Amino acid sequence: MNAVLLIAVPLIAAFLSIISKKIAPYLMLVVGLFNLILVFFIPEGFVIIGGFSQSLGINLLFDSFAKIALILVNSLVLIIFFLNIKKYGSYSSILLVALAGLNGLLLTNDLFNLFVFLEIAGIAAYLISTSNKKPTHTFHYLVLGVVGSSLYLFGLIILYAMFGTLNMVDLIGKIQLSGNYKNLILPFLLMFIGLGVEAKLLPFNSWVKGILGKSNTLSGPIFASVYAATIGFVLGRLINNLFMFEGSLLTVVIVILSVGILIGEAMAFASSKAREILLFSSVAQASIVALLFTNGIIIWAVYLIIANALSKLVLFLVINKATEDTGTDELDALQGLFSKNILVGITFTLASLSVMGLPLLAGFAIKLNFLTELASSNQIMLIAIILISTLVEGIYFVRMLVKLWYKGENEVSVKYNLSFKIVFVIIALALLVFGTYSTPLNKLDNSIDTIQEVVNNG
Amino acid sequence: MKNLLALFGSLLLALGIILALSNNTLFPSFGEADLSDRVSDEYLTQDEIDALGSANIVTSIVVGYRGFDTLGEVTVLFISSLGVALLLGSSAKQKRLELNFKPNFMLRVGSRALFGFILLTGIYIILHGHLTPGGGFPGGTMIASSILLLYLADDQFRAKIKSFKILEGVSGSLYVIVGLLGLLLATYFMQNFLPVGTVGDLLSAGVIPIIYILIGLKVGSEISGIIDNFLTEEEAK
Amino acid sequence: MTMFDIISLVIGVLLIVIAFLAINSKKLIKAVLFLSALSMLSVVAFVLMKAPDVAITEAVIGSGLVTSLFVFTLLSVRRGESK
Amino acid sequence: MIQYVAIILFVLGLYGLLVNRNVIKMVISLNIMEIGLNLFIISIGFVYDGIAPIITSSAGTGALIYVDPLPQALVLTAIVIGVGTTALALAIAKSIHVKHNTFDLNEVEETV
Repeated sequence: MNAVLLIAVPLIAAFLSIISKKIAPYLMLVVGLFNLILVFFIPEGFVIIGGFSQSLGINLLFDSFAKIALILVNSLVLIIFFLNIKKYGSYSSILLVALAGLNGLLLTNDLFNLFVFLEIAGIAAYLISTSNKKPTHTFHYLVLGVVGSSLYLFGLIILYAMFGTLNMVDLIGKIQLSGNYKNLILPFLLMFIGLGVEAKLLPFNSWVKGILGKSNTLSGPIFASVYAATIGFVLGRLINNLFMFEGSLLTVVIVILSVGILIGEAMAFASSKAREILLFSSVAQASIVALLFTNGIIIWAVYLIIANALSKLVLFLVINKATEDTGTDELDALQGLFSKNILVGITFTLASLSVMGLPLLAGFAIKLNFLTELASSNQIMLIAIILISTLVEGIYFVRMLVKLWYKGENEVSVKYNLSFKIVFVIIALALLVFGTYSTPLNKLDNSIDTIQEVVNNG
Repeated sequence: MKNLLALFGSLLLALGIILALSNNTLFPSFGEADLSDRVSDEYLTQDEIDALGSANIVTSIVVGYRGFDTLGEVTVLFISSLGVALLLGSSAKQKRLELNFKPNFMLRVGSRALFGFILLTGIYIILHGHLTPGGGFPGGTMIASSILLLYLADDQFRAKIKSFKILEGVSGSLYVIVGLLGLLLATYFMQNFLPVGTVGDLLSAGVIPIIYILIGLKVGSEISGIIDNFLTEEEAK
Repeated sequence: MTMFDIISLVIGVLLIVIAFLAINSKKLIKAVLFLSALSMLSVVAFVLMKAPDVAITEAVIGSGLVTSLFVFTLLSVRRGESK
Repeated sequence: MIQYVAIILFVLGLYGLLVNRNVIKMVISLNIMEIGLNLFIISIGFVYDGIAPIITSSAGTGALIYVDPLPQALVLTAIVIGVGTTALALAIAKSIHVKHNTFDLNEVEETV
C-alpha cells in the first residue's frame, strides 16, 4: 500500500464525480471510507514519486506524526460529510478535492508541493465558505488567503535561492551546516506569516469572523475542526523541523502568539453571539497550539489539536444546527435550548468543559501536562498567560452554558437527528475516555518523538 | 493622505526586503546564481537528460521530476472551474449574455477562419511540449481561446458544456491513472514506464507527451467551461 | 552599461509606472487594460531572463485569458446597470 | 535591477489591496502581486550569459551555461494557480454584484 493513494484516489473520484451529480455524494462516502481504512495499512517511511532520487523529485513523508493527523482528518471529513449528505450533497466534488489537498498538506516533504496543496485546500475552503451565502466575506477570505500563500511562496523562494533545494529533509541538513541564523529571519518570517493566515493566528485572521461567524452545519465544523487541525499539524511540522525559531525571531513569534491568545479570549468574552464566542475561542486555541510547538512541546500540542478538533466539532454542530432552525445565534434568543435536548446538552457541556480543561476530560490531562513541561523550562510568563486564558474561558463558557440550560421566556424548538446525536455521544465519550484513562495518550508518546529523528537520519 | 501613508509604508517594506536580501550572505545577487550548489545542476547533466529524454528541461521538470506539482496545478484549475460553475449557476437554465455589439461580417468570417489556425497552433504547442517552449497549459488555453472566438463570432453560440464536462473528467482521471500505471508497471507513482527514445525526436520522452496531451485536453475543456460560465447568465424569470 | 542593463532599466521603470496606474486609475476598464499591459511587459522581462516557457504561458494565460475574464465580468455588469 | 522591480511590484500589489475597496481593483492588485512574485522567482534563477534550458541538436551540452530551469517550472505552476484564483475571485465579485448591485465594498457595508 502506498501513501500516494490517499491523494490520488480522492482526485480520481473528484474528476469523475463531475460527470454525474447523482453519484457524487456516494463516491465521496466510499472514498472517505476507503481512505480511512487505507491509513492503517501504510508502512511508515518516505514515499518516492516518479522514481527520482530524493532531492531531484518530490517525495512524501509518512511518519507517525502524519499518521495520527491523517487518521484524524480523514475520519472527521467523513463524519461531517455524512451528517450533511442530504443538505450539502452538491459540495461533494469540492470536499473530495479538499480531502486530497488536506492529505497532501499533511504528507508532503517538499516546500513548493506544500504551497500547491495549500492552494488546493485554500480554494476548496473558499468554495465551502460560499455555502454561507455571504459573498463579501468569502471574497475577503480569498484575498487574505491568496496574500498568505504568496508570502509563503516568497519565503520559500528565498530559501531556494540560498540553499538550492526544496526538499525539506535536504534543506534542514543544509541549514544546519550553514550555521548562521540571521540570514534565515526574513524567509522564515514570511513563511510563518503566510501560514498564519490559514492558521487563524492574530493579526492575520480577520477573515475568521466573517466565515465562522456566519457558518452552517457544513462549513462550521469543516473550518473549525478539520482545517484548524490540518494547518495546526503542518505548522507544527514546519516550526519543529524547519523554522526552529531562535533569538530575536523567537521573541517576536512568542509575543505575537501570546497577544493572539489574550485578544482571542477577550473578544470571546465580549461577544454575545454563540458562534462568535466559539470562533474567538478557537482563535485563542490555535495560538496556544502554535505556542506549544515553538516551545518544543510536540506531544501535548498534538493532543491539544486532536481534543480541540473533536470538541469544536460538537460545539459548532450543536450551535449551527440551532441557528439554522431558529435563524439567530444570539445567546439570549437560544435560552433554554437544552431543556428539551438533554442528551445534546450533556455532550455540549462535556465538550466545552474539555476545551476549558476541567478534570476527568481530555482537555485537563493535556493542559496539566503541558503546564508542567512549561514549568520545568521556567516559562513563567507563558504559564501565567495560559492560566489567565483558562480563567476567561471558564467565565464565558459557564455563562454560555447557564444561558443554554435555563429556560427563558420563549420556547426554542430545535430538533437534532439521530445521526447527529450518535456522533455527539461518541465524541463526548472519547473525550471522557482520554481524560480519565490517559495511558493510550502516553503510549503514543514514543512514536511521536521520532519526527526529529526521521529528519536527522534521513 | 491615508493612501499616501500606505504607499510610503509599502515602499518602506520593499526597501526593508531589498536591504535584508542584499545583506544576506547566502543569497546570490541578481544574475550570479551558482547552479552547482543547486539541485538544478543535476537536471542538466547528460545522464539525467538521457534518462527522461526530453529536450526541453523545463518540461522534464514540470512533467517529470515535479509531476506531482503539476497534478496539483491541474487540480487547482479543476476546482476553480467547478467553483465558477457553482457560483455563476448551473448550465441548465442559462442563456447567452447579450454583448453590446452585434458581430459584423468581418468579425464573423474572420474569427471562424482564425478558429482553425488557433486550434491547430494549440495542438502543435501541446504535441511539441517536450521539444520547444510551451506545452499543455498554454496549448490548452489556446484551444479554449479558439472556442472563445466562436462565442464572439456568433451571439447565439453555446458550446456543448456537458460533453466538455465528460472530457474534463475523463482526461483528468486518465492523468491520475497514468500515474497509477507507473505504480503498477514500474515501482513508483508517476514513474515513466515507456521507452524514452532519442532526445529531440517527436516520439520521445516516454509518458511526457501523453501526459501533456491529457493536460492540454483537460485545461482546454476547463477554461472553455469557465469562459462559458462568464458569458452566460441566468434566464430572466 | 550593457544592452541588457538598458533594456531592463526601461522595462523596470515602465512596469512600476503601469502598476501604479493600474492601482490608481478611477475607471475599472482602464485598470484592466493597464493590468494587461503590465502582463505583456512582464512577458518581455521573462524573455530577457531566458525563460521562454514562462513567457509563452504568461502571454497566453496571464495576458490573454485573465484580461478577457475581467472584460467579461465588466461587460455582464454594465448591461445590468443600464437596465 | 529586475529583481528589485519585482519586489516593488509585489509590494505595490499589497498597497493596492490596502487602499482599494473596489473588488475588481482588489483582484487587479492581487494579479500585480502575483506578477511581481513570478518575476522575482525567475530572477532567482537568472545567470548572466546563460541560455534557455532547451537542448538543441546543434549544440552539445558540454560548455554551455544554462539558466536555472527549476524556478521556471515553479513559475509555470504559479501562473496557472494564479489564473485559477483570479477566475474564482471574479466569479465571487460577480455574485457580490448580483446580490448588492455594486462592486464597492464600502457601499456594500452601508446597504447591509
